[in-house]
Formats: sequence, structure tokens, C-alpha cells
Amino acid sequence: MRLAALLRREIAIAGRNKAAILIPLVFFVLVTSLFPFAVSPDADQLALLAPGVIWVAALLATLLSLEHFYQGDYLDGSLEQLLLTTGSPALLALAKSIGHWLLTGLPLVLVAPMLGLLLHLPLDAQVAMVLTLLLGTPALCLIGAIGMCLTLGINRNGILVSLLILPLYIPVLIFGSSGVQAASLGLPYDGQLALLAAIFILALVLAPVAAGHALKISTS
Amino acid sequence: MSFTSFADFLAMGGYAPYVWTCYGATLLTLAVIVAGLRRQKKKLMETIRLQHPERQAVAPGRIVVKQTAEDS
Amino acid sequence: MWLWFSRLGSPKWFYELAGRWLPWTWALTVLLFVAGSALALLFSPPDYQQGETVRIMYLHVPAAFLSMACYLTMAIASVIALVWRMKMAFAVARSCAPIGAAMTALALFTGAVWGKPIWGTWWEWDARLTSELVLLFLYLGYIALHESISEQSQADRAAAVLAIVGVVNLPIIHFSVDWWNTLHQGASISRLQKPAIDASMLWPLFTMLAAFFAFFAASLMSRVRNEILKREAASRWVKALVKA
Amino acid sequence: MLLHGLDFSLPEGSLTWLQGGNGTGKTSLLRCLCGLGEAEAGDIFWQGEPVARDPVRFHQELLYLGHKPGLKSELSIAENLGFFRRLRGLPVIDPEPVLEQLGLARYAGQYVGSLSAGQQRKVMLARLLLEPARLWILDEPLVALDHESRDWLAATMMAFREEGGIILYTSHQPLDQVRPDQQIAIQEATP
Repeated sequence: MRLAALLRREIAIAGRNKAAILIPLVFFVLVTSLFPFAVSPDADQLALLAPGVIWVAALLATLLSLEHFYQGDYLDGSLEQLLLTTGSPALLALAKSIGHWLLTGLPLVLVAPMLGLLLHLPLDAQVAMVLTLLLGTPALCLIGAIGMCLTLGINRNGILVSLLILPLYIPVLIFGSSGVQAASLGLPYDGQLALLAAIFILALVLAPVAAGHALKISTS
Repeated sequence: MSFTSFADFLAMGGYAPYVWTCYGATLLTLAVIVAGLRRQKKKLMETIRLQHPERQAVAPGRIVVKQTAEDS
Repeated sequence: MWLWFSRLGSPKWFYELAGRWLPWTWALTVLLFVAGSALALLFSPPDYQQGETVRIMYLHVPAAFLSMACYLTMAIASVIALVWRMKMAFAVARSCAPIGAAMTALALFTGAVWGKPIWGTWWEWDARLTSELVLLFLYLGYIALHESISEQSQADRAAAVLAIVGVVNLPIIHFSVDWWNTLHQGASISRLQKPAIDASMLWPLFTMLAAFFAFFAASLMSRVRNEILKREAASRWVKALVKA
Repeated sequence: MLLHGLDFSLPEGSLTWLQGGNGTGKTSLLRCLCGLGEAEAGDIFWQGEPVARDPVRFHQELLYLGHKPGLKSELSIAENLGFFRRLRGLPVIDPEPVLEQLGLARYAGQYVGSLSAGQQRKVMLARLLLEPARLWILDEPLVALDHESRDWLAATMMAFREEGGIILYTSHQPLDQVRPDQQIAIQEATP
């Protein structure tokens, strides 16, 4: 119930500030469309690169959109009030992560097929891309929350968050992009999906606790 | 002894550059750590010494509870 | 035991105790290194496959082992620090980071150089080397976070949380890197396999391992003493110490 | 360590003025009491129960107003106040009557971002009447307040105290309209 109230608040704030929600999506598309220029427009080469490129772009988009969901509340003092009124920092961190996923992670998943087309990704790989992103982006949001909450008190912490979080993103990246690669070769990829799901559940249980603790530290 | 002569020892069976760079790197790493320790200590001692005479570290303030008018 | 544990918590007591033990530990470190190097370089046979390059193993394996052990120490100290709020444990955790980072860098360097004759390239995305590389990023992340927060106790606690999150992630990263490595390279290419170690190689390896750990103990104690000075700068005993 | 010798209690239905110069740790003390700061030693009790055992119960009955208003500038006054009630698990009520008292009724639908600093603080103070709490911890509530608002705050405080509420507030000069039951001073440590 309190979680619902927090989510309503996130969505209401995001509703007022649509630009901030579109920016990660534009970034996602932009980063992906850099690669035809960097490598070559040739379909086969792009198809080979597509899984990794789209996954890295999604990962960076999630990472860079973290700040919007945490820094604002920290600076205007509402984060403290949220901590006091909801009472449990872990719940607050969880609500923030879900809000972040709903407003950034999910849109990435919906846009991914279009990018698959840009990079000539075969159809069944498109399906794998959506599935792996569907399982992977929540984990990225949850893990990212820890790094963000740890560095709230530090100004100009954008780069620092990336340094702290990217190593923790590696397992998700490995299983995510290899799942799509397997699909594009016609191989089964349910193993990758299972591992992604495992990481997601682990993150769902543990990350909010760590992020909540980090919140308490940053606001103390 | 697995080497017959000193020259043989230096040559390291043809792998001299690899083996000796590794041993050199190890020595360097250990030296860097030890140097870092000493530099940290020296810097700390200086800052504490500088800080010590001039600025008295802020002693914690005491809380005094004064009961004002009891009537209200 | 509990008295000892709580006594360990008092910085002044640890400072003096470490002070007494340090000279002996450094002496032991030097002794072990001399003995270890002699065994490794002179009194052990070349490998029938790798020839003399096997002598690099006596550096790479202890360094890699220590880089992992150092992170575990850091994480355990962080747990103790956060749960029992022990200032000393924060000092220990903070002191481990630079030593661990240096050891990880050394393990990476020696691993790469050791791999050159085998694989012909200076860097090979071998599972173990890749895990070491990620471990280095974790160390650098820890140090960067600690240095970016100005207020001492906030920096300590934030870094402690990061260390714990890191140690939980380490096995996952290790597993996924191994999995990724076998996926792409297949097990055929000889990984940085330690050659079948026969007895004559065990002694140099253990001695060097002991030397590295002695060095770890000595440098950690020294660093913890420095961290104590930094944290207890306002206390009388530090001032007396500095004045003396 | 910033402060020591902390041993005071806030009885039911009391108003306590925490007085102390700038940078003596007033804010840190208040934040510690709310559970936002880390107290190195000692415990905080709420109705005889240590807060650490059940912080949620304590926070439900606490209202802490700090330096920053804690309002989202993208949302309107009504939405901000509404969310605070929703987060406490309370049904949203129309803030009109309270805003009326503070002369903000006309702005209810306006974005908080378009308000002046003084008005934003008034919106923050409106929470005193919109969120039921038994303990008010107010950090420099008088800052940037005009005369009417000071009277309104004094009256609100007195009413709350009559109902058995507990108030602890910091301020350079005391709120002259109402006599504090207890006064806590932080003595500068003489070097």
C-alpha cells in the first residue's frame, strides 16, 4: 500500500517531466545507431554486432537515467521526508527501482525491436532480445540503485556511479547478449534466460536492502 | 641447483625477458606499497603536528537543560 | 575471547600492539622472500612444457591468491564494522584496498607476461585473468568512493556497503566470466593452466605464498596504524605521540 | 564527536526550545533524534520504547520539518500535500482550509516550483495541520516567515501542545508569543 503510494508519486513526477523520460530512450537509439557509422552498414556485420551493441546501449541508458530518479529527491529534501514517512529505507529503494524500471527500463524493452531492425537482427533474435531485456533491465535498475544511493551525497557523481556499477553489470551483460547471439544462430537460449532470471530475483531480494542502507548513510 | 652457470641463470632458458620483468614488477609493486605507507605516515604526522598547536580540535559542546517557567 | 575482541576495538591498544609486532613481521617477510626467490629461481626444476617461464607462476599464483584474500578481508572487516560499529574495523577495511589493488595489478601483469610465450599475445581473455581485471575495477571503485566522500564516517560506511555488495557479486562475476569464456573459446585452448605441480615445485610455491601473506600482514598493520592516526587525530594520545 | 551530555526528555504536551549558536550541532542533534543521523552512542526512547526496536511506529507519529521544504517543484501544492498523506496511509483530504489560514488558498493548483521561498515554507508548515503526529521536530521554522505566519505558527503550536502534543524546535530568537516549557541550550565548549 505504501509501495503503491510511492509508485504513484514517481509516475506523477515523471508525468510532469516527460522530457526526462524520453531522453534515455533517445540516447538508447542514438548509441545504437552510431555503430553502422563506426563499423559498416553491411547487414551481416551489423547482425553479428547487434546483440552486444543493443545490450550495451540499454545498459548505459539505464545507468545514465539513474540520476534523474534519485538526485532530484535528494537535493530538494524530499528524500528525507520519504525516508521518515515510509519508515523503511529498503521499501523506498525498492519503490524507486520499480519506478525507474517502469519509466525507463520497460520503454527500452519496447523500443529494442525497432533497433533490431536498424541492425538487421534476425526475427527469432528479436524475440530473444525482448525477453533478455525484459529480465535483465529490472536487475540493472535494482543494482544501479545501490551505486546511486551510495554516491548521493557527492556532487558530480555521474562518472563515479558508472565506475561503481559497471563491474556489477557484467554478469547481466554476459548472459543477456549471449542469449541473443545464441538465438540469432538458431540455438536454444533458455539457459541464459534462466540465469538472467536468477540474477533478477537475487537483485530483487538483496539490492533494495543494500540500497536502503546506502540511503540511510547518504542522508545521515 | 638447476643452472650450471650464472650466464645460464641470466638467460633463463631463453625466456629471460619474461621471467625477469615479472620479478622486477613484483619488486616494484612491493616497493610502491611500502613507499605509499611511509609517505602516508609522513603526511599524517605533518598534518597532525600542524593541526596540533594552532587550532584546538573542536571539543564537543555540552548540553545544558534549563527548566524554564514551570507554571505554564 | 570476547575480551580480546573488544580490546581489539580500542585503537590505542592496537596501535601499540602492532607497533611491537611490526619489526618482526617485516623481518619475517624479507626472510621468506629471500628463501622463496632462491627456491623459485634456483632450486626448482623447469617445467617440461613451459620451460623456465614456470618460475613466473611462483609470483602470479600468490599475487592472484592474495588479491582475492585481501578483498575477502576487506569485506569481512566491513561486515564487522557495520554490524558492531567498530571504528577499528573501518580502518582495517580501508587499509586493505590499496594493497589488494596493487596485488591485483601485479597478478594481471604477471599473468599477461606469463601468457605471452604460451598464447603469443600480451593479453588473452582467459577466464582467470578476466576475473582479476574485474576485481581490479571493484578495488578502484571502492577507493574512488571512499576518497570522494569528505566526511570520514560517511565515507567509511558507504565504502563498507560497497565492499559487501562487491563480495556478494564476486562469485557471480567469476561464474559468469568462466561460463562466457568456455562459451566463446571452448575448453580446447590451454587456459592459464597451472602445470601439474610435482613436489619439487610445491615448496617454492608455498614459501612464496607465505612471503606474500607475511608482506600483506606487515603492510596491512602499518596502513591500519596510519588510518588510526588519521581517525584519532583529535585524541590526546595521538597528540602526545606526535609531539614526542 | 559533536555533542555529549545528552540527557533530556520531552514530556507529553510540552514545547521545548533548543537554543544554540550557528554550527553548534543543533541540526545534527535534531536529525539524530529523527533517526536520520547516526548517534555514536546512547539510545532514543519514544514512549519508553527504544526507537531502534520499532522505528516505523516512531516515524508514523513524528513530523520533522528541516531546512529544505522537501516539496517537489514539478507537482502542485495539493499534490505534494496529498502524497505526504498517502505515504502515511491516510486518505487524501482537501488542503483548502489549511491553505486558507496561510493565505495560500489561491495557489493550491499551482506548481510549487513557481512559488517563492517564503511561500514554499508556508506550504511545508501547512503539513503540521494536515498530518496527524504526536511529536513535532522543527528545524528553524521561523526562517523567511512574515508576521502573520509567525502568529499562525505560535497559535498552531499552542493548540497542539494543549492536545498533548510534543514540540521541539530550534530558532535563533525564541517565538515570543508562546513560552517554552523547557529550554535546552548547547554550551560552546570552552577550549
